[in-house]
Amino acid sequence: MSKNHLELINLRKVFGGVVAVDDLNLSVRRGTITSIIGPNGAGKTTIFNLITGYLKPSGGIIKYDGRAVNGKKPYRVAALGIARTFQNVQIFSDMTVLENVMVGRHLRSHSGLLRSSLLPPFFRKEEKKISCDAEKWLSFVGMAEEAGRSAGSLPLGSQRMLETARALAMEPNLLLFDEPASGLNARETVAMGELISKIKEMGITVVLVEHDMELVMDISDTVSVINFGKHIARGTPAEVQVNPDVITAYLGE
Amino acid sequence: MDSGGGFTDLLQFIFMGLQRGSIYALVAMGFNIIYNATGIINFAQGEFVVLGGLMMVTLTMGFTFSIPFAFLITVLFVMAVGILMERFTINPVKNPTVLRLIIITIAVSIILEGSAMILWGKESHYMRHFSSDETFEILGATILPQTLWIIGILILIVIGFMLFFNFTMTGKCMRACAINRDAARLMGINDRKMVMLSFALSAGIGAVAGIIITPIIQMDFGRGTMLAIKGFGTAVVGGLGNSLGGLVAGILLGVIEALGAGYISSHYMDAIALLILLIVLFIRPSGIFGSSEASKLKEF
Amino acid sequence: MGRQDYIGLCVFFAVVLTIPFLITNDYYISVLVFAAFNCLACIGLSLLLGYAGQISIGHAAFVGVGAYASGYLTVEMGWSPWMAMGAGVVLVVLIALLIGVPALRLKGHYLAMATFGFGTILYIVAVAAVDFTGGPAGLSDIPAISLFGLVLDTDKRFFYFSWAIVGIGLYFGLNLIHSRVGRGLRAIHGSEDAAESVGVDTPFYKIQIFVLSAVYSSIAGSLYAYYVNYIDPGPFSMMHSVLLLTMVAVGGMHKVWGAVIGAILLSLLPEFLSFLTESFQAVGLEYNEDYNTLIHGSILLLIMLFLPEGLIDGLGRLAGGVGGMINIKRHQDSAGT
Amino acid sequence: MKRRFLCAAVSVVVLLLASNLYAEPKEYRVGAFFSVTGKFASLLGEPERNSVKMIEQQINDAGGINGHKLVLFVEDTQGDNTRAVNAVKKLVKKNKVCAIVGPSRSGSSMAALKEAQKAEIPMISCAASEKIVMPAAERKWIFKTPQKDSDAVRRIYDHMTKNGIKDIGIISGTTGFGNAGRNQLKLIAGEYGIKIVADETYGPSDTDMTAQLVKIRNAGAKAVVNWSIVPAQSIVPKNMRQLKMTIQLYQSHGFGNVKYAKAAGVAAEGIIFPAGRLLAVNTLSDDNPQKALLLDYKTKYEAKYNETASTFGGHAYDAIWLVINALKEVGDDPAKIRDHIEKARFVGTGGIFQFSAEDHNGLDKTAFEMITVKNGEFVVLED
Repeated sequence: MSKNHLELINLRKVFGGVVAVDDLNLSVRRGTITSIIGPNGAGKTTIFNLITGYLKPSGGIIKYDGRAVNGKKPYRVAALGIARTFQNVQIFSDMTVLENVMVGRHLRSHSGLLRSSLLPPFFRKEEKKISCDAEKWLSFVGMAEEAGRSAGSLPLGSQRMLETARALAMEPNLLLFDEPASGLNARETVAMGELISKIKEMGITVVLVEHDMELVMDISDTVSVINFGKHIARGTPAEVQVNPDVITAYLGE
Repeated sequence: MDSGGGFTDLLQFIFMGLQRGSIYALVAMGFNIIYNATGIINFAQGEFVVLGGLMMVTLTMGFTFSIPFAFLITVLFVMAVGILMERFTINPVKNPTVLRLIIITIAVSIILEGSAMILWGKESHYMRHFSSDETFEILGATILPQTLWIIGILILIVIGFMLFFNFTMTGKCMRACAINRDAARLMGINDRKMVMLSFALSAGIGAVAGIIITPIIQMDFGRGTMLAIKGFGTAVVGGLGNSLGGLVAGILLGVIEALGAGYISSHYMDAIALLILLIVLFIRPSGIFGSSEASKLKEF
Repeated sequence: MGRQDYIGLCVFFAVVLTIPFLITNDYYISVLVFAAFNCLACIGLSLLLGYAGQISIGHAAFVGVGAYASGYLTVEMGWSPWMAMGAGVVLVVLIALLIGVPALRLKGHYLAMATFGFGTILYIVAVAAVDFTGGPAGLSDIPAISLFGLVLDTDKRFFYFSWAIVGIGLYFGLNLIHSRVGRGLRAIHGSEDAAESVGVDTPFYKIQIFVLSAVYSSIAGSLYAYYVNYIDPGPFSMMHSVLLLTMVAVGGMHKVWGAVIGAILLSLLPEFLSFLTESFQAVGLEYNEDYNTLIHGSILLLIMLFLPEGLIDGLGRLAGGVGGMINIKRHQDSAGT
Repeated sequence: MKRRFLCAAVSVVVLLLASNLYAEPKEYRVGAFFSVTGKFASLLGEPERNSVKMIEQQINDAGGINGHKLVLFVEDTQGDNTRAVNAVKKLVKKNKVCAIVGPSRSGSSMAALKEAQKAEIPMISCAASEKIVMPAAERKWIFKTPQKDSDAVRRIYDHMTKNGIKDIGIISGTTGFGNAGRNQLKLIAGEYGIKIVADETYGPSDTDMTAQLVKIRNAGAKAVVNWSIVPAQSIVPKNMRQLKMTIQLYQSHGFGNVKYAKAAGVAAEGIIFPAGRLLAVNTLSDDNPQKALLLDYKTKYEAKYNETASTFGGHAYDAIWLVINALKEVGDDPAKIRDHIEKARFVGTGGIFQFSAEDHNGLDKTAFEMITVKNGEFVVLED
């Protein structure tokens, strides 16, 4: 097992004539929290979309556990143990909170079309197990009471928590958070930070894209700074904060 | 009287295709105007054509109005129908979903069709040609003067709309709404008014299509559905929302149908055009001229 | 959760069992038999449309394939009705795969157009391929189907048979939506990106449900052929596809029950209209059948304008009273943001 | 709001009661079903409905049939097969009719006839296709009044043979009617030594047949036969004129309304088609056995409905009279009515019917007159 859980080698993405990710090299150590920061439009979300297969790289290699995973469809990437959340929260608003998390158990269960349609859910062992597991993850993020509610009716903060619970229900090895604190108030942000730290303690590698610097500096082991699709700095939070390139990038010349 | 050989036939089929295609193009244009303003596919579009044709028949054959005067009245009448439709069935909808709006337009088309049946009866109505109905020959192929009227009016309308959308304030506002409704609203454009205008315009275009085609094909209450289907297909092939694309696709489909009927098999004529449509969709989901992002926008 | 669906299913079977005792006139029984065909096709369509969020304006073509496979194989090849129905299902699966794989990559209006175009092509083939389909003259003398030696050639027998199949279809459908696969489908409808992020193989799921809903339609078509004993292209035209779609939307497309309600109500609507005609005429009022088209359109329009979630939710809301209304309103408001 | 709803509910109940109270024991109940509002067939259904309604009133004004009131139940099939099947069931099981007239279309007739057979109620179709009553032994309860397609074809081929036409092109609509005609044209051509050099079709809502006609022209046809219902019947002659085709155009007996000829204008001049004598009643000689009846129907219909009488209305007229005549003789027992019709000899608008156990149509090719269009009017073609 290589030390780096995730490795981006000369990763490149061009939209039309615009270079969004420019020969980026980045590595994420197993079991750590790595934050990717940078000004708006630096290409952070694009990197997530490349890793998780929503976009096809124009060049370069994405290595996960030492294996190239370029160009796989998102659901194949998920099957490798990579989970993610979305910048604009993406929950299934017509389903209940519990059902949302149950969808997260998709890869950990196996019934197909035929088996599913033959017996009602209350006669099926697997269905009970899925619902049990989902409840467990819902309690983990502290939302056990909301299980029966319609997901669409939740406030944004709870929706982000729910999205996290759904990702955790996959029991992933790597979890990518895309701006988990955006739109949250101070109290909710702190709770989110605690949750992310707890996830790391479970042994899950976390990559974080975030604008809330306090949160980033609080919980990250490593911070990578990106600007114009290029890697400009990397280090511990303390190192990055004093890096002159970073300051220029954020404040301008 | 013997056939003038392969070229003459080809020319004959092309003339036939141009005449069909012009009508498809006009119907597609009506679809596109409303689609751009609202994201709705208005399946009542075909009924505008029918109403236009039938009204024109009544005015010219019943009241013996002169053609230009009747033309004007008819277009205004159908535009009024379009405005009423928008006011009473589209405007009040608070939480629109695409499917709901589609079914509303289908319901309106049933109502319009039923009204036409009651008002004009079930038989098919005929109308005299704008000018002579004597054909003349071009390189051995025959063509009706009315076909030239159709093509001429189509060109005028296209030019008219290009000028309208590019050089008038209202036209520019409509384009802005089509590109980004929220942004347009923030800029102070009255988007509700633009939606109403789009229904008026596309009803007007439908009326024109009905007026110019009726002398050739006659008109009855039941023709709307087929026209809507063909027009929608045309709009999709041309790229939904792309007026120029709709124009080219309309002519193309018309000519392909005519050639298909002429050279392959009249039994499968409609299937040939649809097959091409499917192939276009599968290879280029956004239509020949559409942008690929547009096809991802709307969901049910 | 979901348990009320199964209670509903029991009520459904109880109602089906008692109806022939309440309605003694075979004519109404036969109206309900036709409603059953629509019901079956609509359940399939609602799985596709309401749960997986994929539109199809070509489902009447699948009904047609089932009907024609049954008609051709029994009349021309002498197959038994059951085998012909099975062959129809196999054929529909193949056709659905052929059209579904490329079409389901499309979305929204483009998917609508693709299914529509495909449906129309099949209709044109049914009209033009005279050697197989009999063309516009159709196929006659299709035999009746029999079950355990009992020939289903009376209205009552066919009523039980067809509604039992609807019940089975309903049972499968309800199980499906409360399962892993069903959640996957609803997830696709909710957010395709999010569904893929948790590992739902969206193309595979879409094609599966497309095929399944086509199979529902195919069986409905076969039943039609065995009941009427005659088929021609008319009932499988695009107008019928649109009608099926309308039934699902009117009933409420986010619930399988909505499809059932919508299919029954719209199947009964012509009866209601003709009842209206008769009643007006009976009291000496001048009333023309021509107005029925207008009334049909108006009813559709009013439902879509005032009960947008469909009858099943709409009526539930009315029944639930003001309190329920506020609840749903709040729900909608927050969902809209 | 609530009160209005209540009013509506009450009036619906009253209506319901009223419609049921209508049932008197001594009336004769007859059913009819036509495509009154269908898209492509309402042109058939409307005159059919009007005709039977007219007769109902006429009979009842004259005191009914042997003192029994005639009660007619009319259903609208909208041209839809499912509705047609339901209509027969409704007429039989709800309205308890003793005989049924209709439907308008061949497809609907094929779909519905099983129900009539099963219920053992005579059904007299107003649709063209011969398959409806063939073989008569199996279609025990089914009759039809329109003339046979094959006879129409024979009359056309007779005329062609007389004029030395051998190579023809045929063009037909993809409707039940067009398709049945197309089959007969192909089937019988051999008997007359006629060669079909081109066989084209078009959809019922198609509006331009130029391409098909060009193909027929190029195939070297010496005449064209068009087999369809409206509006194609006016478009084909127009298209031919547009293409400057001068070969003879024959149409089917579906060209049964002078309106269609008017719609085609000058292009319709000289079209030849077989038809019942109703269309050219004014040019018939006075000793024609049908003339008095045709004139009577035509004047009454046109006075009542203010539109030209068509052959379609005539088919329903013949059908309802067949039933009424039977009712007069044998009462309202369906089996007796059937037996009576099967032996009936009857002068109708469609011709002089002679039914038999082998022939449930009762007409031969003498039912047709070859008719042509002259100065926008139908006239009998002089040989």
